[in-house]
Amino acid sequence: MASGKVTFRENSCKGCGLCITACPKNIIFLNKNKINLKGYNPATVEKMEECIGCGNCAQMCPDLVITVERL
Amino acid sequence: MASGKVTFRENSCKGCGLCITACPKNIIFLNKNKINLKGYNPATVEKMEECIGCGNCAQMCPDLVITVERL
Amino acid sequence: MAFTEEVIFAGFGGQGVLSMGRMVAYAGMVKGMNVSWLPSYGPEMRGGTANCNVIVSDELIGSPVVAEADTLIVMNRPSLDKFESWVKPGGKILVNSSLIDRKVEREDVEAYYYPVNEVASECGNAKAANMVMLGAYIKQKGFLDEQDLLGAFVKVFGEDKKKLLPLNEKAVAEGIRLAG
Amino acid sequence: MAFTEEVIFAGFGGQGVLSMGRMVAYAGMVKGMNVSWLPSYGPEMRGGTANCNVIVSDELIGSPVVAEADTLIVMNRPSLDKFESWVKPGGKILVNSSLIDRKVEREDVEAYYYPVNEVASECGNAKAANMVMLGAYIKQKGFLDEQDLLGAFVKVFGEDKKKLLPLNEKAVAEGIRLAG
Amino acid sequence: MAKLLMKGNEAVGAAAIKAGCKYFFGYPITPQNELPEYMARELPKNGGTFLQAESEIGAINMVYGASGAGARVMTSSSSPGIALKQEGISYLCGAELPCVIVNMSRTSPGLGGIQPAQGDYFMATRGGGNGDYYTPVFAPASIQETVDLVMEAFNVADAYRTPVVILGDGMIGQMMESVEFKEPDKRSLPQKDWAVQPHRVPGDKKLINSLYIKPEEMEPHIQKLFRKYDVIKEKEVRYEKYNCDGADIVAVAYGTVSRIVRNAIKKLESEGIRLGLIRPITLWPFPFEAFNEISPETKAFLTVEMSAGQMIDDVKIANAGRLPVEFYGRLGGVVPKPVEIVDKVKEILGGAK
Amino acid sequence: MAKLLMKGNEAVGAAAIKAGCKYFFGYPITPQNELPEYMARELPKNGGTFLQAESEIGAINMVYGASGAGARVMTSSSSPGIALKQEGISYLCGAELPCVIVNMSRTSPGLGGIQPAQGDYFMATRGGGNGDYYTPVFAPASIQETVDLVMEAFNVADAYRTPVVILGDGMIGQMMESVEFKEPDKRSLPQKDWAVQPHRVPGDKKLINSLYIKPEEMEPHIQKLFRKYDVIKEKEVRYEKYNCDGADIVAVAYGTVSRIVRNAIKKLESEGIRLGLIRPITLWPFPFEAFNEISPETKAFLTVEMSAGQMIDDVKIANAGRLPVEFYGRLGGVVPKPVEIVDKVKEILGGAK
Amino acid sequence: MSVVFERTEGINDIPFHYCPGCTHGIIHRLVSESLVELGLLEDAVCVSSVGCSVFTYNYFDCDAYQASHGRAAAVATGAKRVLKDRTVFTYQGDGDLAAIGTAETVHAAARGENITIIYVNNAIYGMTGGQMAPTTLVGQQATTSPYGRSVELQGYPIRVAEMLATLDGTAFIERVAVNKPANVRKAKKAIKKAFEVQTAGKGFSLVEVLSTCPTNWGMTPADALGWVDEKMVPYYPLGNFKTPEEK
Amino acid sequence: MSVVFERTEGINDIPFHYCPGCTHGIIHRLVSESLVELGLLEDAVCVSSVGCSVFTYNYFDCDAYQASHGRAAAVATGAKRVLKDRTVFTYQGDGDLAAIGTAETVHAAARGENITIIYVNNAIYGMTGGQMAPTTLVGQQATTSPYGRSVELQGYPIRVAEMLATLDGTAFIERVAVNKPANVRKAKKAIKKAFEVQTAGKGFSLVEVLSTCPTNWGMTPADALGWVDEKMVPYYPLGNFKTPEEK
Ligand SMILES: Cc1ncc(C[n+]2csc(CCOP(=O)(O)OP(=O)(O)O)c2C)c(N)n1
Ligand SMILES: Cc1ncc(C[n+]2csc(CCOP(=O)(O)OP(=O)(O)O)c2C)c(N)n1
Ligand code: SF4
Ligand code: SF4
Ligand code: SF4
Ligand code: SF4
Ligand code: SF4
Ligand code: SF4
Ligand SMILES: [Mg+2]
Ligand SMILES: [Mg+2]
Repeated sequence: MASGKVTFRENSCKGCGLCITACPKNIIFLNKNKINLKGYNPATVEKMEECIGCGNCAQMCPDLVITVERL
Repeated sequence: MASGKVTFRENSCKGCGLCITACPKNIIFLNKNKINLKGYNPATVEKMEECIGCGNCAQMCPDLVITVERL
Repeated sequence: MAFTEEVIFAGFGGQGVLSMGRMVAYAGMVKGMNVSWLPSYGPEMRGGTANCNVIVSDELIGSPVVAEADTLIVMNRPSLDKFESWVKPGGKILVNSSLIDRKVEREDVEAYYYPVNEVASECGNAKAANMVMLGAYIKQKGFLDEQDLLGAFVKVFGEDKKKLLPLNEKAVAEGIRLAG
Repeated sequence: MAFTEEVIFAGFGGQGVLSMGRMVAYAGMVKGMNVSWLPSYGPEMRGGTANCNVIVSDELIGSPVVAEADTLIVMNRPSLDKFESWVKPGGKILVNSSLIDRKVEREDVEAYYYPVNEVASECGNAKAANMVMLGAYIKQKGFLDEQDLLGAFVKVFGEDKKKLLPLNEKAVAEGIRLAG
Repeated sequence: MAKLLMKGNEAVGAAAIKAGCKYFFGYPITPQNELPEYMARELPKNGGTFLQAESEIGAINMVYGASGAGARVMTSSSSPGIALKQEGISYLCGAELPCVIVNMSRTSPGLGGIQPAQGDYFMATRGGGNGDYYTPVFAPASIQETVDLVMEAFNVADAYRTPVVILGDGMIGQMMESVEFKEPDKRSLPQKDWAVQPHRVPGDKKLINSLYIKPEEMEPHIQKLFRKYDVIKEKEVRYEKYNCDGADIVAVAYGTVSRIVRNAIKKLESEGIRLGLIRPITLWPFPFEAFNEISPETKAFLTVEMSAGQMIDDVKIANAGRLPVEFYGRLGGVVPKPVEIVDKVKEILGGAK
Repeated sequence: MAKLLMKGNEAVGAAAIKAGCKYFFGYPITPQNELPEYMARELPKNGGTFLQAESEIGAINMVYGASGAGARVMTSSSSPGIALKQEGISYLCGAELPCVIVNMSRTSPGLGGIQPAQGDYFMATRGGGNGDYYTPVFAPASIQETVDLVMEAFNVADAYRTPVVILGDGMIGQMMESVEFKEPDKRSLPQKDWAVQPHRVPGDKKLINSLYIKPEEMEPHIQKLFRKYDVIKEKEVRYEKYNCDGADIVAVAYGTVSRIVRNAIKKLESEGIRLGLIRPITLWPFPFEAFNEISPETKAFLTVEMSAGQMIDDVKIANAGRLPVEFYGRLGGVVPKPVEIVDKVKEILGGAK
Repeated sequence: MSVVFERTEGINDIPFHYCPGCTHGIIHRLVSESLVELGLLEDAVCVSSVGCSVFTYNYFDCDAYQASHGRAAAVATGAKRVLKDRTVFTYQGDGDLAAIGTAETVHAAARGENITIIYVNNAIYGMTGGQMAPTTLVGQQATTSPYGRSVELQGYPIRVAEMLATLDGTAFIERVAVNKPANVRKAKKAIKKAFEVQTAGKGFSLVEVLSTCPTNWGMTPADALGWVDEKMVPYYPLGNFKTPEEK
Repeated sequence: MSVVFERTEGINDIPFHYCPGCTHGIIHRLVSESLVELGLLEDAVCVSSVGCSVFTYNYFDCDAYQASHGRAAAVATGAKRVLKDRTVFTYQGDGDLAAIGTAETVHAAARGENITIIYVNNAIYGMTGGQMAPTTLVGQQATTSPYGRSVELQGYPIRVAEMLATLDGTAFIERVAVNKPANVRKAKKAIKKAFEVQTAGKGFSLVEVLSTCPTNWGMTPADALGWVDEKMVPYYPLGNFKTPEEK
């Protein structure tokens, strides 16, 4: 299965979680240990190896935070 | 066949001729020899005996000029 | 000395009183005079009466509203009733006696009675009653002649009405004769 | 002699700065003083910063706008940056040191630093940071006591929030301790 | 009744309901939203109806319908929304329908901004709509006064069969102060026998109308309106004069700005300068009489507005050339600071000396 | 070019087209219908577009769109329809969009009647809409002047990026007089580089906007507008002074009424009374300077309007208390007769002696 | 000897100001006869609009409002909300209702206001002298469409009945004509039904009546009747578009 | 290594002012991506309306107008009549378009104005703080329908797409949603199609986008997405209501 890579422009994230609802692999979460310049817990992915690069997260992000690549 | 009688409030007539278009017996005409107070040639019926009292003329008169009776 | 003619034309909607005024105004303009034409307007005109104020003058025209008319031209009875009092003492009232059964009541004005509808019918154009009246008017006042008027006719009614010119020429002539 | 206290409360939208102001205003009113509360408003508040001006006075209140504050209470960094200069010489600035990393730059004012977020979390209610700060504030200024404030709490948040009273009582007490 | 801490917009609603307002037709706009929202919550509990219209134009015409049926009715908006109501207000005046119209105004022209301003003075006092008419305009300076004037507005509206405008600004709408609700004064009001009744009155056809196609009928109609306006000018003028005798300068300001002037007065006192204040409470009719006696010490009038200068026209008319009429204004939602007024006063005196 | 006998409404259209007006958005209303009807016939022949909008509000907002694209555009209506345009006009002023707005006004308030009146003076000169703005207002007294002013209006509009109002009345719209079309004067006008262009100018984003949410941005914006208004006040004032030196009384009247005053002047001459006339041609900016020198013989100003008294506010401001300011007005579409003015003048002099 | 037809007493005995042959008069008669027969005239409230029919308030023998151009539905809303027991109806032309009054009409319909609208569609602005209306047919000449309404420039006429029928708030909507006796009789049925719907509290009812404007169409009154069949009915089909299901 | 998704250059690189999770942002992205992919962005003209999206003129990298509340369609009409070669579109909320803007919208549609309207239906007045909109669902609470929208008092929500589809002037009308990736992709297709219809000169195109307002609905952004499926879609069915027949 194709694997992918997502990168977040962390400081534009508003922690809304829409990307989370869209991820088929459930690998996105809000990083509670971090507050970005806007004052939000930004979205992040840890198990990047599980990302299939489907782009759903980016489709749902209202703030154009996410870039998706496929390896 | 039922016979009818129409009477015109002559001075309210505007000589528009709508009643004429509606009469199945074609007995209504505008009296060119007469000018009513409004300055129009009023509608009249001569061959009243031919009137069947259908009321079509009254249905079409915009100025409530006509009364129809059936004998 | 300064010439100013203030006229009121009044009658039924269909009698062409507005165009009578326009022809006089136009002819006056062509003669190099200042002119104004002011119509009555509004829904109450619907089927009702119409009138216009015309001023022809070799001076600058003040108000376009004719408050005291030199001449009143009435084509129907209601118009005479309404405007008789608007004429200045010594002014003229031209009455369409075909449709107006009464006489002018005022004694301080000159009244003239012309059966313009009959006359128009006689010269074969019942619609030209207003032209007959205009003929009488220019004859009465003298500041416009037949040619001035007929020149205006085409301008007011447009080129396509040109064919009607002869008929109206006749009507105007009849009017002039009436007032002669 | 005439008492007047002019305060600015400022912070993030979510930090409850508007209700801090309302509680002080309400408590002041109950104590028989004249009060006014004026919030910032508008779409730019969306997710952004909020602030309000509160005046408590035993005289008639002129402008409800606080141009020179006796006290400034800032719950986040942008608010300190924006309002530091609005305090009158000799005035007080109460800083939420949990979220504000810098110190007050002016030397002509008294600055106090309270880590109200931590303290609130410690007493088991992270949301009550504003109550902790209010505790510190009343201790600092002395014209209101704990009871005035808690009385206002119910009025401002409504009966159904009464159950939260004990928690907030604790928070206020902690704040008073901080400033003690 | 106990004191309450209330937001201006909600206080307006509470006062209206207390005054017997049963219908409210509105449309959302900042900074007056808490008023329709309050009415939506409270009117139903008081046997009334709140209806959000499709637009400000819809709302003002619903007011026309409800007022014509004899109801006490209110609408509210802010500057651009009030501009849209101008034709409707002209109709209400023409048909002599009572109602109360609230404008919590914001800075304009155009969409402008949403912060407080006084740029709608002309629209309110000169009739921004078509033709010859005026509406009484009340300009409160505190929430308590807002409450009192709103109640009074319904009485004035009914007494004279006229729309009454409450002209506030974003600050009046948004701020909270303590208020007490006194019983609305019961001035004896005429029966609304001109209105369409719950059932037809036999042989008495009611007509709510502003159309008089014949000039000879329209002229007397307008004359009737202006006889009414003369009575209003005589009986309903309201203003406050403060600190004027012996004043070096007399400021003229209304609404929230007048409160800022009060701060300036205090500050100037300490510097031995006496600033007076004329505060029009009714912007129309304008309190010209307040300008009659001016102390010999007074060197100028200073009009202070959150506008580019609108009320100053009335001040000039009132002053009739006697003294210099100076102006200080802030724009765009900027609220003047007391010190700015202090400085302006000193500048004038400096100039005058 | 030869003289033509033209109706006022059509003359406006012809003048606009001659001035390069390419777009007209209107909505029917008496007594201005011949103008949109003329444009519907003639604009297409001149490479322009006539579009009848769904309403006056639709029309004024289409004007906003077309003007923002750099076109010369016109709209017209009569009193109630103009009231509906007030928000739109406020937007046009806020966004600094040039256009020409014609008001052939009729009697109001409300639906009122359709006969001539001057009751929209306030709406036109004070900005009936929301906020701080003005629009130049031209008030022609003859068809020839209408034609000349309409052409000039487009220049003024473009020169200052402002809407310009042509304030006529039913008489100006309906009457015919002889007119000559001179070449529109070519004042050098700035490029409309602020407008949205036929194609995007790379790297230069155009924005047509009146929204400045931050007070610190809105204030300078309004200040900019008022600096512009100051220039207009300095450069664009137009008026006519007639028979004023040595006048016993000076009448102030605009538009058609000024012509009636001329008749009165004639009549009074013959009776040895000298009546002067100040005729504002621009109602805003108002010609205050025309009131500077007044002959010692002059005993009063007499404002004559087909309204309940609106321009009189400006006359009072101009007069600044020097002389009595008298008023004579007719209402409801009634046009005053010269004798009425004559009598009023005598009454005043009688009173003054 | 029986009277088949006589003047309804629901209309005051003053002459209509309408042009000769204008079918506004027929529609007035039908409205008033319907109200009389339903016993509703006494408590009816007429909201007149701005158009040739502006003076209806003089003709119907009931209380009345004169509303600003296009806003009759909003005025009726305000009136009906207060006068819950009265039969409130508006009488509006196509310029008034379908142009400037679009928003007020659509929203009164969407709200299901319990009022009745008599909508007189004559495909023209009559009172102002024959300008193009939103209902003017493609190709039809009007003073503001002197070259005929063109699809490119002015688009298509609006079918109000069909448009409003899409709104859940509407209870009864029908389009009728008054250009011949049979249609006149149908028209009356529809108008009666509309009022009944209001009395039953079922909500918004509207009857669109195809009417003539001989004056501005530039035809004889008789020809105008024919034009309704030839030109209008094909684009504005007659019929019912909404009826409350009977229970 | 291929980029599957990256930020469109059609949107200026400044942060949106929208609340967290507000789907206005997604719609902005779709509009700009569509214009870029069609090569139309350069010559596009955006008419922003008055609502939360009032500042769109800052976000789209193209010329723009800010229009008065509800009148965007009229402004776009005036603009497009002059700027015949440019792609003119409005971006309007449901309060702006379906309430105060009803007349301007209906008539631009009836005229078949060659413009595109992006109609964002979030069943609420967002910017002013959550008042009832004409599109607010029956039973839905809003600050001006605190007891829930009631049929008796406020009637039924308006389905704009269905209503406008009855007008002959409309060329393309579709309703979409942006509450899940699949819908977002469909939404983009519709928006692209709408712009293509304008470029082809086929006339009026409108895309109604069901959007969320977590702030005023009082839900988390994620719950709001679900609410669109549960509550909105059943009343506002997704799908195409009008397409120009291909030749
Ligand atoms: C605000 C406003 N705009 C325009 C007018 C002018 N006006 C009077 S009647 C009318 C339209 C009449 O047409 P319609 O509604 O179709 O009625 P009809 O005369 O055809 O029966 C218009 C535009 C007005 N009175 N008020
Ligand atoms: C004439 C006028 N009336 C009212 C307003 C206030 N107003 C601003 S935005 C808005 C409605 C916004 O709702 P919507 O169009 O649904 O957009 P959203 O914020 O929901 O995206 C209103 C009523 C205004 N600016 N102008
Ligand atoms: S690209 Fe697909 S799999 Fe990868 S994070 Fe985004 S949604 Fe999850
Ligand atoms: S959707 Fe975008 S803004 Fe929201 S949490 Fe995910 S990355 Fe952040
Ligand atoms: S009743 Fe019938 S038959 Fe008799 S005149 Fe009338 S239409 Fe003709
Ligand atoms: S229809 Fe009526 S008005 Fe017309 S001609 Fe016949 S009787 Fe006369
Ligand atoms: S103008 Fe047309 S609609 Fe009006 S009355 Fe005459 S015929 Fe009837
Ligand atoms: S208020 Fe609603 S619509 Fe507006 S930005 Fe916030 S979430 Fe979006
Ligand atoms: Mg019509
Ligand atoms: Mg919305």
